[in-house]
Amino acid sequence: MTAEPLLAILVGVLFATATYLMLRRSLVKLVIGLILLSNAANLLIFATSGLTRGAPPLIPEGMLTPEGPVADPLPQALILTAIVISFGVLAFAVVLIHRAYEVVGADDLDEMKDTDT
Amino acid sequence: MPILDWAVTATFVILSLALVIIFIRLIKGPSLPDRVVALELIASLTVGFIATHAVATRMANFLDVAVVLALTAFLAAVGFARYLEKGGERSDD
Amino acid sequence: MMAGSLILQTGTRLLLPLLLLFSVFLLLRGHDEPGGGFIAGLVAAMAFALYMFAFDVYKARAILRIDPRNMLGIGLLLATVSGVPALLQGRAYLTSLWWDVEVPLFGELKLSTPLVFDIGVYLVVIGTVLTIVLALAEAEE
Amino acid sequence: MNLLALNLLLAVAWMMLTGSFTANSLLAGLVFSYLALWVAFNRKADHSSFFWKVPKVISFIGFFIYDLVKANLVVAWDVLTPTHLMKPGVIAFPLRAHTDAQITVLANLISVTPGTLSLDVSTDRKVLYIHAMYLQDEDKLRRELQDLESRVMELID
Amino acid sequence: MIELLTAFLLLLGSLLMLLAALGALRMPDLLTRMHATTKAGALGGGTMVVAVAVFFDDGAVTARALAIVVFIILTAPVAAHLIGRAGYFVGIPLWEGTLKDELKNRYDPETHTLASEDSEASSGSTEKRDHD
Amino acid sequence: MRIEVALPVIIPLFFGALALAVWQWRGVQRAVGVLGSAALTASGIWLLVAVWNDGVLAMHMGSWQAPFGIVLAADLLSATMVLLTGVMGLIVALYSLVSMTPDHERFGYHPLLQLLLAGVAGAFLTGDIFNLYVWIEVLLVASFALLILGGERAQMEGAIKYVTLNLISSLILLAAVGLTYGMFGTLNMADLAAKMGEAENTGLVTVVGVLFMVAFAIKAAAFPLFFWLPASYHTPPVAISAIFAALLTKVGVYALIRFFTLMFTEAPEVTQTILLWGSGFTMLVGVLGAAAQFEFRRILAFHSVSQIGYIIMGLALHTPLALAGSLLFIIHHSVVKTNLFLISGISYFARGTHELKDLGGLYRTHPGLSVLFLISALSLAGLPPLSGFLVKLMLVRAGLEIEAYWIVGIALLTGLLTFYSMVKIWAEAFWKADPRGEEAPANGAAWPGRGGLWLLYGPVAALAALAVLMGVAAEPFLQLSIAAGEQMLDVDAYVEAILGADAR
Amino acid sequence: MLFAILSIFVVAALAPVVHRATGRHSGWVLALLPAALFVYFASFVPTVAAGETVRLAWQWMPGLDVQFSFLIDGLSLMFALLIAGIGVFVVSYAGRYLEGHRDLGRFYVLILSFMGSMLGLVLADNIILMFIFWELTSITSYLLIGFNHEQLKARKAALQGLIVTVGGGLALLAGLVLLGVASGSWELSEILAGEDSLHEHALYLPLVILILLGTFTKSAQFPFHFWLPNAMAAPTPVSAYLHSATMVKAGVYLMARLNPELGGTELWTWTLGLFGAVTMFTGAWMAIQSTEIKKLLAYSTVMALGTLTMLIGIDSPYAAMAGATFLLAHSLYKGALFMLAGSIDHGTGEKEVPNMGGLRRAMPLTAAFSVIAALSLAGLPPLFGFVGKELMLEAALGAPDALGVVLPLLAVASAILVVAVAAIVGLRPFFGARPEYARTPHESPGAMLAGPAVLATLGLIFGIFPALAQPLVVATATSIHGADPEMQLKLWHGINLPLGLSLLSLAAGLVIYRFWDSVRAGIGRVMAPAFRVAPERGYDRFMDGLVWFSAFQTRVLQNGYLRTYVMVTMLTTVALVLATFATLGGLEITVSFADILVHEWVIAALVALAALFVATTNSRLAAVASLGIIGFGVSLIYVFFSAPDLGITQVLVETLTVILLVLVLFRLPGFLKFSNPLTRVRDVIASLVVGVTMTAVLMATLGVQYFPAISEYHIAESEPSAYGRNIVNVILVDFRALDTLGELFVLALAAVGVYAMIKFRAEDRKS
Ligand code: NA
Ligand code: NA
Repeated sequence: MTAEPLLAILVGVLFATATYLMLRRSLVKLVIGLILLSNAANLLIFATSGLTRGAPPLIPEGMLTPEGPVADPLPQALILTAIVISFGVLAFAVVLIHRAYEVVGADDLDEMKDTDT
Repeated sequence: MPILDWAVTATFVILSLALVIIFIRLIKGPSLPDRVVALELIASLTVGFIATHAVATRMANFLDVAVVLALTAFLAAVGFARYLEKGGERSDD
Repeated sequence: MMAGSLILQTGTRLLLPLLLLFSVFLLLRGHDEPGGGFIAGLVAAMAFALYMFAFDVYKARAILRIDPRNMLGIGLLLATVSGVPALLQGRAYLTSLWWDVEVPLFGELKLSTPLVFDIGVYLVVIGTVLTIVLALAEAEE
Repeated sequence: MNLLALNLLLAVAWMMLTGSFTANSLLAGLVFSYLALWVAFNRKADHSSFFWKVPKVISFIGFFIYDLVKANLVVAWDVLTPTHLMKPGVIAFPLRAHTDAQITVLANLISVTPGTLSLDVSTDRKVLYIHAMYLQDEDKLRRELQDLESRVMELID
Repeated sequence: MIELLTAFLLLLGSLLMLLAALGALRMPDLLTRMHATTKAGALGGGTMVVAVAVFFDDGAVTARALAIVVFIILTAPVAAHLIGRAGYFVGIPLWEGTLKDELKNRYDPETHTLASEDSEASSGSTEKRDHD
Repeated sequence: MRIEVALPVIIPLFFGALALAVWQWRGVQRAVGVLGSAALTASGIWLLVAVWNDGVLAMHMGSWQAPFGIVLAADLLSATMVLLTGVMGLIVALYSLVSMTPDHERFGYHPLLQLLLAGVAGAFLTGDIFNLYVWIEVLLVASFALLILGGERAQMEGAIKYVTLNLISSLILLAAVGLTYGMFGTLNMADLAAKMGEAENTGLVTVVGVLFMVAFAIKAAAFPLFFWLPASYHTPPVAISAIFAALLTKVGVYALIRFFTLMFTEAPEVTQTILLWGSGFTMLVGVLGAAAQFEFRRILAFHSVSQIGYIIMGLALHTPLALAGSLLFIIHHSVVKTNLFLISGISYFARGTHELKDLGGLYRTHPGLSVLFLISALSLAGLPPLSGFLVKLMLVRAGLEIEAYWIVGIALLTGLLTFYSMVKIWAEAFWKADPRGEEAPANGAAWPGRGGLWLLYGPVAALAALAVLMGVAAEPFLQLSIAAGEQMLDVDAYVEAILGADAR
Repeated sequence: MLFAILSIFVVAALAPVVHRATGRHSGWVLALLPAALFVYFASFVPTVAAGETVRLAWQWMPGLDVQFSFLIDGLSLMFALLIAGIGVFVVSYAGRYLEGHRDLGRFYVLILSFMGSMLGLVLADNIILMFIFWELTSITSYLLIGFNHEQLKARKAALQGLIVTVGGGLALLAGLVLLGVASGSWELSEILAGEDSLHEHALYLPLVILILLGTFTKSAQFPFHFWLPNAMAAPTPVSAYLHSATMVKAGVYLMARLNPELGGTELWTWTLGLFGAVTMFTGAWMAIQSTEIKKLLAYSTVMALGTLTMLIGIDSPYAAMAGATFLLAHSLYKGALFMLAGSIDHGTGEKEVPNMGGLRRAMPLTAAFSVIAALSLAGLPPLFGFVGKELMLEAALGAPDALGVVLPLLAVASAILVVAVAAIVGLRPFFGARPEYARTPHESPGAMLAGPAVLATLGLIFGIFPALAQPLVVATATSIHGADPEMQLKLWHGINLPLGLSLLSLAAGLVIYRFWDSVRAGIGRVMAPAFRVAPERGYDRFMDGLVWFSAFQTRVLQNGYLRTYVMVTMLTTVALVLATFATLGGLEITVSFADILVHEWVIAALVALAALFVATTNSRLAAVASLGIIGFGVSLIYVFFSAPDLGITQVLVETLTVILLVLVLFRLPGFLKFSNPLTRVRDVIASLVVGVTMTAVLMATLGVQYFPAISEYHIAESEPSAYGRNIVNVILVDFRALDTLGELFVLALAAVGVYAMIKFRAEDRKS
């Protein structure tokens, strides 16, 4: 075990701050909360599958396998995919709050409850 | 190599210290451009961290991250500058 | 229309080809070293975004020549279709096929469906980022 | 110098990036940088071509690094000492340089020379506005800047 | 020997960074802070990357290190110019010790054109404007 | 290698990509919309037949042996869901030809629909938990884009809630995937199913299962995580609401079924208890929510929540009959709820409103529509011999067979309240005299011409016929669903089919 | 048989066409169908009378044990004949009564569908099949009651009927499924023939209660009786049909049908006996208070339904005979009376009995048939109603235990009231002074009189010659009782207690009739709260409460505040996680902070601080800039732990996100302080709980790895099989290319969505 417990705490902090931000009334805070949340999820995956220092999953030129043990490449691939997906979704969300602000005229989620009830 | 390892550790500490200091500037602001300046320096510090880490681990591959960082951190500054020019909220506090 | 920055514009004229080149570099070596279609695509897209910041949306569109939305679709088609040759050979979708091709300029090249796939990724990423950024910038003006 | 030279330059950059200094790598670099230039230079996008001299660029990089070191020592002193020695101010520096490239390179160089920072170029390109940290002797500063400008104009025509 | 040089360059670079950070914290206004970060930051980063190049002593690594240096040199002044211009444009106050400001009132608030001399058209750029 | 397993994913992806590549050509887009879904339907039929004949089928993507690559796998559950996806897509694509404005089409309606279908089909077919996340994101972002298409204020407001809550769900899902990989070192569902029993810390494993449950329950709009649905479903153009109602929550439910029949089965006393309580509250809260509404589509939206409760109930009861009931309920609900949304669209064309108080007289002016509505509405309410009765009977019987009395009671009470809501729409929109007066024109300005009417009524009639067919000619559906239910509980066979088959 | 029932639905579907083709004769033409069916069913009489039953079955849904199986015995045949027979007259009557009505075609569809459903119900052997038809009668009757749907009253009455009967129906479904589960068979014939009694079965109590809920609601037993009189909003032929002969008797039918299996227990006897008797008395009591002729008849129907229920509950040979007889008699006279009431309405435009009088000259035939039918209702000899009443009183007297006292008392009381009712509907309109009517009174056409004529006359014929009805009645009673009651139908039973009670009721009834107006105004209202107001108010309260509660709960849950939704979502997640740990254990955390380097601490701390700053700053742009720091910090973490690709990607994406935010934000205003300190404290606590939980879960999984990771394969095969040295990239474009493919589409979709969001409305504004 290297720094996984540290990351575990960091993940908790990110989850907490993200939650707090999403409980605000501001659209901007909402979207920032979502961004933090996605970072938290990625770090969680990173931490849970184990951390390795200084051994990226790369194979030196001319070799068939890495020289020694390397960091688990699979979570990295998953996180990469997740980062990209989150980017797409968050880009959408960012523009959405922009447009919502335009049509509603306020950066206030409490002005946006007409579609319920 | 003890000297190098010592230097690497010291470098990490110095960089960390620098990071903490510039973070204070980022929080204090007071204006957005001040924060952008801080962010720029943090990008540079990140390059420094990566370089140090590459030496510490003897893995040169990490330098690639620094290449990208050097190029793109600039973009954020351009974005902020444009934001300010277009008349966004500026005093911000 | 606001006056742009001469310094930025001139800098951008140099940075744009540099960044594009860098992005191709990242794309092609991504299979062996850090990089790949996504990273490369982001760098390329940022290059054009920088151009847009330095000049304006219309010049950025002009220099792109192809509408980023089309680029999106083409990239998607490329990535989707890259898995089809294997199907035609009776193998599973997205099974990679490799050809060693001797090209006069480049020497021995490893051509493969994963490369085609990664080029698809590259185009999609450029298309996505630019579609969003250009549209946002246009809405601003 | 023309685009072909730029093409060559970029091909070298490619080789540096790939870390492979072979003929094949050079050819590949040429092809890709050609494509990159094709994308970057487009009549519709209203470009003027610009010229560049490779050796001078290289010597300039050395000059730049030298200035950078010098600049840092001065600033370091001011940062580390409790009181500020500086007498900052913004001055308008009339330009003799007239091409985009000249002005830009000059502005950037000014930004890395000690105590000065380019803020902006007037829209008519006649004046460069500079923030200077030490305006104790403004005339000396202006002379140094003019000297720098001459070197840039000599380098880039 | 190489290790020693590497260690020296790393420490130097990081100290420059620290200097830049201190400068950014201690300097009194935006522009003076930028003097610190632009120069010390860029030089520090460059130095540390050079340290890496020295340490690995490998063509590919050196090429990459040089690429980083080149990118820093290309982008740092441009970024500084943009931030300075923007900060100036939106009226960030200068330090009270500032001697003169020849840029004042030269920006046109609507078109963002910058005049080369004082004119009647350009005024009030440093005042806050309401954009909504 | 069975190509039919992958085709339902490849086809809509290809058509969607194609349509995006030539987005300027509206004609191509329209053709893609119909041809793509028709091809998907055809491939769905092919797949279902193949699975019926040959059992669980798999395609190892990239020819990488499971569990190292991604497997697309089809059992009867998956195959049925895929076919449902195709049929619903086709129906809505046809309906859209008339109901969508050229502007919607220019801004990507057809490729968005295709890619929504692709995401849904992918989610149904994948045998890999991370890949499931990816497909869910595909369908989700497609639904985001569809939801805001048109840019009305209500759409934006609804979309913010929809996007936020679904994003939270996705991130919880992602976290759960990561934790699962951390513990088991694998992402393959069959592999997980085989390994799950060997974990010593059942509590920890179940906690991860519960995270999955929450993530999927949000997607499924189960209590108390359904908020996004009533906030948004009624805001976009009706064809979009219709396809949402048909497919979106189904993916969440499908995933719940998949995960809690195949993988997280070690602590049923926890998972099934949560599901059972959740299903009861979901049924009641949803149906009561509907009772409070006086807008055509909002009633339908709330009912979607309630109906999800029934489906989860089947999962919680966990017998072959109950699972079969869940599966048929999914089909039934897709058919009927989609149809009700489509009908609300026609009534909107006729009257220009969705508010019950402003509607009226449709029985007089649109008797055909009225009959189609009655069939769908009463089927939703569970009136025999329509599809809704069949599935209700299955669940009630399954519940009573294992003495789960109170949940059956809630299910029946919910049925009554569903009757109430459906009859409310009927009485207000159809029976009541037109509040605009006798002389008011029967149809609004947007009413399409004769040719267009076929495209509006054809799909609606087809779905109504399906609702009747499912009830009247129920035996094939029953056999299919019961076989699927038994297959779901036969974990070993599934594992064998996926891990046993060899690839590269 | 299947064909017979299906044919009705087919004809029903074609009815509008037939109606258009045959014009004003459509009633007669369509009545041919029930007539043919009547003949068809009549052909079974000899077989059934001989004590045999007929069972026919076709496969339907073997998977759920549902099949098209039909059982013809005395009970089902009796009902089938009544349904088809009365159906003939109802259809033909309707053809004239609704002549020229624009919805007559639709009416035929509904009434014929209803007829088919009702026939299916009584003939079905499979209990699920029976339930299917049961529900169909509910919905068709809903549509019939609401036939005049543009009137609010009709819609309300229809809804009331539907809610009550469907609600009961759902209970019935549960009861029937329990019956199937308990008995192991889904065929009535098998359940009835089964050796084992269900009395001792654990499910006996719930299934009886559930089934009775279904039958009581359907058959308008107290306290569910209120819907039936309201259902008189339907056109008269419907009332005549649904509420005399058929639908309301479905519940009675089912109780009768299941009596041999479920009856004979105290539960059964007491429940049916008491509820039946109370309903009987309630119906009669309410009838006497009504003034609208259809209401009077409707309440008297309630009374009859109560009577039948009571008789089934008593479960003696007498009771079975009484039930069968009363069933037949009631159908005949009540069908006739409803149609005659319709005639009066048709001929005069008057519905209120107090406003009627002296019609015997203007409407002689109507008057004649009314009197005959009313005499049967009153239970006077020599009408068939008398036969039924005698048996009924006899059976009540024979009830076991205390019921033997209570039931006769209520029966006599009801009989008294019914005599009055009979006089009110049969005499009052035709005799005495003739007031002014809305229309000039005129006799009804033949089609409207044929039905009453036949039905009333049959009541007379069966009364004089009970032997004619004997075979069918006995067969029916056999089915009800489960054994042959071995009894003869007789008009004259000799002088006995029932006769005495009959005479008493006649006399007392006539007295009440004489003082009807004051009775109505006076003591009539005394018990109204209990009988009419309370149950109906209960229904209203229930419906109002439903609407109120649903609105309330929806306001609370779906309140429109996204932050509530987020809070509920997050806390639900946490609660379920913690509950799972609490139930199963497994929260074992063993972590060590020893092997963490200084700069790792610093970076992590800075990211955390930046996050906290983001959460608390009032400057949006400062928040965005801090996001940049978080991005760089996270990227460094990836780099520190051997993920260069992630580092690069994170940097790029973070930069791009910042750029997007900056592009988008400048139009938005700065943060406002919305929430009060208390809210913030609450939110901080909630957020902490979420964060701590996630940390705990993550820490618990650290170091837990049950199996080697599959990525060992990827590491080993990346270069040899996939020809790539960057394993992460090889995973992305080869091992797991499908993920990446999906990811690409996510990106593209986001772009399309953003493009549409920005441009779509923009274009709108242009045009
Ligand atoms: Na300088
Ligand atoms: Na682990």
